[in-house]
Amino acid sequence: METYQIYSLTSAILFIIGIGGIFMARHFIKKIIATVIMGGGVFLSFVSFAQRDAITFADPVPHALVITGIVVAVASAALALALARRIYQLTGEETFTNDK
Amino acid sequence: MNVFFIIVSVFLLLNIALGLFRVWRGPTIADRLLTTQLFGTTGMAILIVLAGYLQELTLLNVAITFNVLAILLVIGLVKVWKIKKGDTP
Amino acid sequence: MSILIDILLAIIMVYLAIQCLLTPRLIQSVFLFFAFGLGLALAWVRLGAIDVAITEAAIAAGFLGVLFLDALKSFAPKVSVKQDNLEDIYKLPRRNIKSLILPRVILVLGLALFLFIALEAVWMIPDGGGLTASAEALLPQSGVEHPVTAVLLNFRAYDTWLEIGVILLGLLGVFVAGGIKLYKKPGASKPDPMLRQVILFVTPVLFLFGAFLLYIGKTGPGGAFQAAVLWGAIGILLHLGGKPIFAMIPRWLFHLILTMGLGFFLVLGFLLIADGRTLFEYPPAYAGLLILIIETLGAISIAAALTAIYANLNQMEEETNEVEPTT
Amino acid sequence: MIHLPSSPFPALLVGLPILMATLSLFFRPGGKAAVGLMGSILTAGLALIAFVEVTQRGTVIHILGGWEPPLGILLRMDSLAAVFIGMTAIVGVFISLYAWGYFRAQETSAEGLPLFWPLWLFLWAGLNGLFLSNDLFNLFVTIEVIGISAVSLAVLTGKTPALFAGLRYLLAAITGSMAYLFGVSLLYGSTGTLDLGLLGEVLEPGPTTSFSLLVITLGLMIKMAGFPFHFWLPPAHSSAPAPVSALLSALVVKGAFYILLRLWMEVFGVSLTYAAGQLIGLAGAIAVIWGSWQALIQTSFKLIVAHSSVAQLGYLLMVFPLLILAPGVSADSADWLSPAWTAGIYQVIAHAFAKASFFLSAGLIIMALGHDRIESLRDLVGNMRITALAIGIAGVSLIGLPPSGGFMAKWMLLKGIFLSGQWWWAPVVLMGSLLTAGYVFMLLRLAFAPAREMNTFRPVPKSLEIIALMLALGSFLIVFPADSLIQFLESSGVFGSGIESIIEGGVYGND
Amino acid sequence: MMIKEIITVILIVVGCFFFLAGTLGVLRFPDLFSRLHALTKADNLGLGFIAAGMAVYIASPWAALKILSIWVFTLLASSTSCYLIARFQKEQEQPENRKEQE
Repeated sequence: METYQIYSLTSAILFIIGIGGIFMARHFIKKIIATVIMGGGVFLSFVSFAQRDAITFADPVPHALVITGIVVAVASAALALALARRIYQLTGEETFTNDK
Repeated sequence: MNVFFIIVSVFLLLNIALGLFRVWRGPTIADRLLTTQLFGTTGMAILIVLAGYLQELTLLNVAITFNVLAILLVIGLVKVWKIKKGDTP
Repeated sequence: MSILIDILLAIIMVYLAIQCLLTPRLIQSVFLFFAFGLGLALAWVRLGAIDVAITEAAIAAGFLGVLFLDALKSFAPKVSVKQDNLEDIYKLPRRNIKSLILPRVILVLGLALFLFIALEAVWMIPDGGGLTASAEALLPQSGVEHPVTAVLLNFRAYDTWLEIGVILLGLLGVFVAGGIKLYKKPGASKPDPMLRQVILFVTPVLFLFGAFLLYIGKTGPGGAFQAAVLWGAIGILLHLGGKPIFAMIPRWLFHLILTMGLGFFLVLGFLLIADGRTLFEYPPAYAGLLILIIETLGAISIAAALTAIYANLNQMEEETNEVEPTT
Repeated sequence: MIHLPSSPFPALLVGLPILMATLSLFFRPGGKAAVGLMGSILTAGLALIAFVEVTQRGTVIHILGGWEPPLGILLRMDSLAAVFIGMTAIVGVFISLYAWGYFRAQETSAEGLPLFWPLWLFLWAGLNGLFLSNDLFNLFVTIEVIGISAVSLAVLTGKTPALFAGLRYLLAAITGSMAYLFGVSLLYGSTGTLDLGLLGEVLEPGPTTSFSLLVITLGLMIKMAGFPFHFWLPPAHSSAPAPVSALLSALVVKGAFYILLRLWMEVFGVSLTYAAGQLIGLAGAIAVIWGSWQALIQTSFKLIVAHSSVAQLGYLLMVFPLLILAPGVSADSADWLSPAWTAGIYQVIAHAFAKASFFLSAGLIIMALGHDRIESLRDLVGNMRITALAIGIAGVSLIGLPPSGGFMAKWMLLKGIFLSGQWWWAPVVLMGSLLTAGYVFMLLRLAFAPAREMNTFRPVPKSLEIIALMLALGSFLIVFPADSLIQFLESSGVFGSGIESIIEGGVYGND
Repeated sequence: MMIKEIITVILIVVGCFFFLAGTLGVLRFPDLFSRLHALTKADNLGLGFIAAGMAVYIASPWAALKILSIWVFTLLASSTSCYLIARFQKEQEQPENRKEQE
């Protein structure tokens, strides 16, 4: 087993944990954390394949993609946080159970 | 020498794994937060060791980035608890 | 032998991720999230992605961590704190658990199946070879020596440009969601003397280290985004220390700083098109210089946007102004 | 090497709206609207010029930074992209004009409201970027641009239901795009390229390809509110301000469909299975029936329209099974493929016009009545004649009665269904039309019914009513150039000739 | 083996010992404050030794400076946060908050 394989398998596990978290966690913040974990899994898979394809240096394209992706994911998470906090501020709700 | 560095890294990681037991056990929130801190310090140590092992000095930049932002986190933490203290009479 | 490190790290990461989502207390989730970020950064290091590790440390664990911490302040209950033990503050309301069991069992089984397929897919992946060779071949023409910077700011500059736009867009979204609180001076909070000392000490370090990361981006791991977060941290610190910089400068200047990176990138692209080239096709002789200018302006803009996102979120609860109904 | 003419238009189509959005940030609310409207008109004009350019020169490309794929990114404007960009331009400029009047007529102090203009221009840039993109990762970035701006627009009023709906929408959107990105990662890992054209040539079937097909399809289905993942759409679309609902329903969800269609036709050709097609078709069929039924039992106008969107998007999903023949079955006619996917495009356009008109009318009704409960629609004809007419015309197109654009779409869909020998989808199409007729006629009956009590209709600007009517008429007018439009679509040489030949011939016409 | 490497090994082994002590302290000590004490002292010392060891091994003044700054910053962050955690716990032990303890 090679290094990259360990991480690519981990990436699949983290991806699934993230999906599970998004569906099963109730608190907004936890749902948002779950999306970030899911993203972490996705980025891990990119980078693990980059390490496999290394020649003199690791494949730079996935690295660049992941940097872009992390920043994009953080921007969405920040927006989600703003929405969640505003909802809590206006209604005191911190889960979706009572919305309508 | 490389073998030595690997052993040290593995040892430090095991250290973290042991510390995670406290996260699981608790009993107080403070205990659980403590372990995150242990993770932080040990992580820095691992980064430094890996920098030597991989002969990649740029790893030190990763550690510095983490560190300066950790200070920001700590200050944020002060703020959070200050607000909460304001709520408790 | 060194694979032991990876296996242990993988186990720790998976444990942290699960624990982070399962733990009943929010504050602990957030702390475990930092730890997860650190684990992920170690994984990037093990995979030789130093740039990604710095980005992860800076923005995913650092900046997002600060945002989450700040959110904890907001989610602390505003009433009946004194009766309860503080431990219970972040405990979630308990609801009827029984009704949730069946759907959850189905979901978990489905996810397990999905995991199985995913693992198979990842395990059986053919070797595509990647783009290392072509990146290496074209690197000398890109104007920089570090391959990741070359991809980010030259080969795939379009993505990076859109990404700077996404951060600006995120800020606009935060404005829409939380109201524009940025320009208001925060309530009279007496500045903490110790905090002021820390800020005095840390700010120059942040600035210098950010500039250093920006500068070495040309030749090694580092670059605009990482620098931007460190510079953004300065703004956040100043905000925390009672000096909200964006409330103190004129609005047009703030907007100029905010849009400078995106705007310069775009106007440059249009000029290149007018010159008969394509968007972001730098003249080879000036590529290095242009990339440096773009990175610097971009870093300042992103830093401003990150600071503004934090400041706006931080002041969100300052006063509750009810929004009048519209539709 | 790539032998296609180069043109600056693709880059300008993305750059111009962002430039105007950035500029508009510098102005106060009134100025924001003026710059925003100017930006919309300029972008629409540019889009139409680019459209004409494509009709004359054929597919044009723009190699960003001068770096050819696989390392660089290429913008490609073929006839399919041109049609989508043209549709966005026409619908977009009408909605912009409407929004200009609509937000001026509102007396409101919601702070975020002036940010409509920069957000909408960003959204437009994202849509153009998506239609032009030829790179898997760049598609991810554009769908994130679209997603973030769409959510921000949806919560523009800052009211609680909108916030809940917006957060739900955002979480669904993030999940969808991350799932998509996981598929992209696996595709890149197994082929070493992100360019759609090159990917289609080198992709080989296998467990990895199948899994990436699965996650990409699921991710995009979440984004386009395909059946089991439609939960976020009705609340998000119904709680947004009227022009935003129109944008979200008419344009935003179509972006995900566009990617899905391109990927299925151009990239995954070899690894598609009959079962996969049938499954996605089944999801579409359930969406058609379920969405229409839900629309029938709603009591507020905007919720009816929003649920109707779920149903109409279901028709789009039903295109996918028609692209793949059952093993062993040969089609009756050689060109079974073309009616199927052009039906999808026609459905997209017809639905964009009709649904935009519907939501704009809903905005007017809310402006006049203060709410949108349907029992108050009585005597709409007497008070708001033009709006009632717009609802009627758009409704007819939604049902699919001749000679509307909706009819063209459904007729071609049926043609594709019978040519591909998958007759079992036909009853669903008819059933969907019947249910659609149910709620459209329910609305019209109320509109014509005499007023029971004194309904107080406040006057609304006539110009806004005319905009809604023109969009409704648009859903009819698109029938007339149907033949040339279909010919134009097929001329791109991408889809027209069937999946196999794409794989053999390559996409860039290279040799 | 060079003398440099021997020094490195010794320093790092000592550092690891402190880390182990810290972790064991966290695991075994009965109450939070002694755990806190163990962790802060031991880990900061441990990190210091490991940092010193690696600085000797890498033997470049620039890297040594960076390693030193890493150590200083970690000290700063961890001591502040330890102080915070202790204060947090103190607040919890105020009479009106005493309910759940161990």
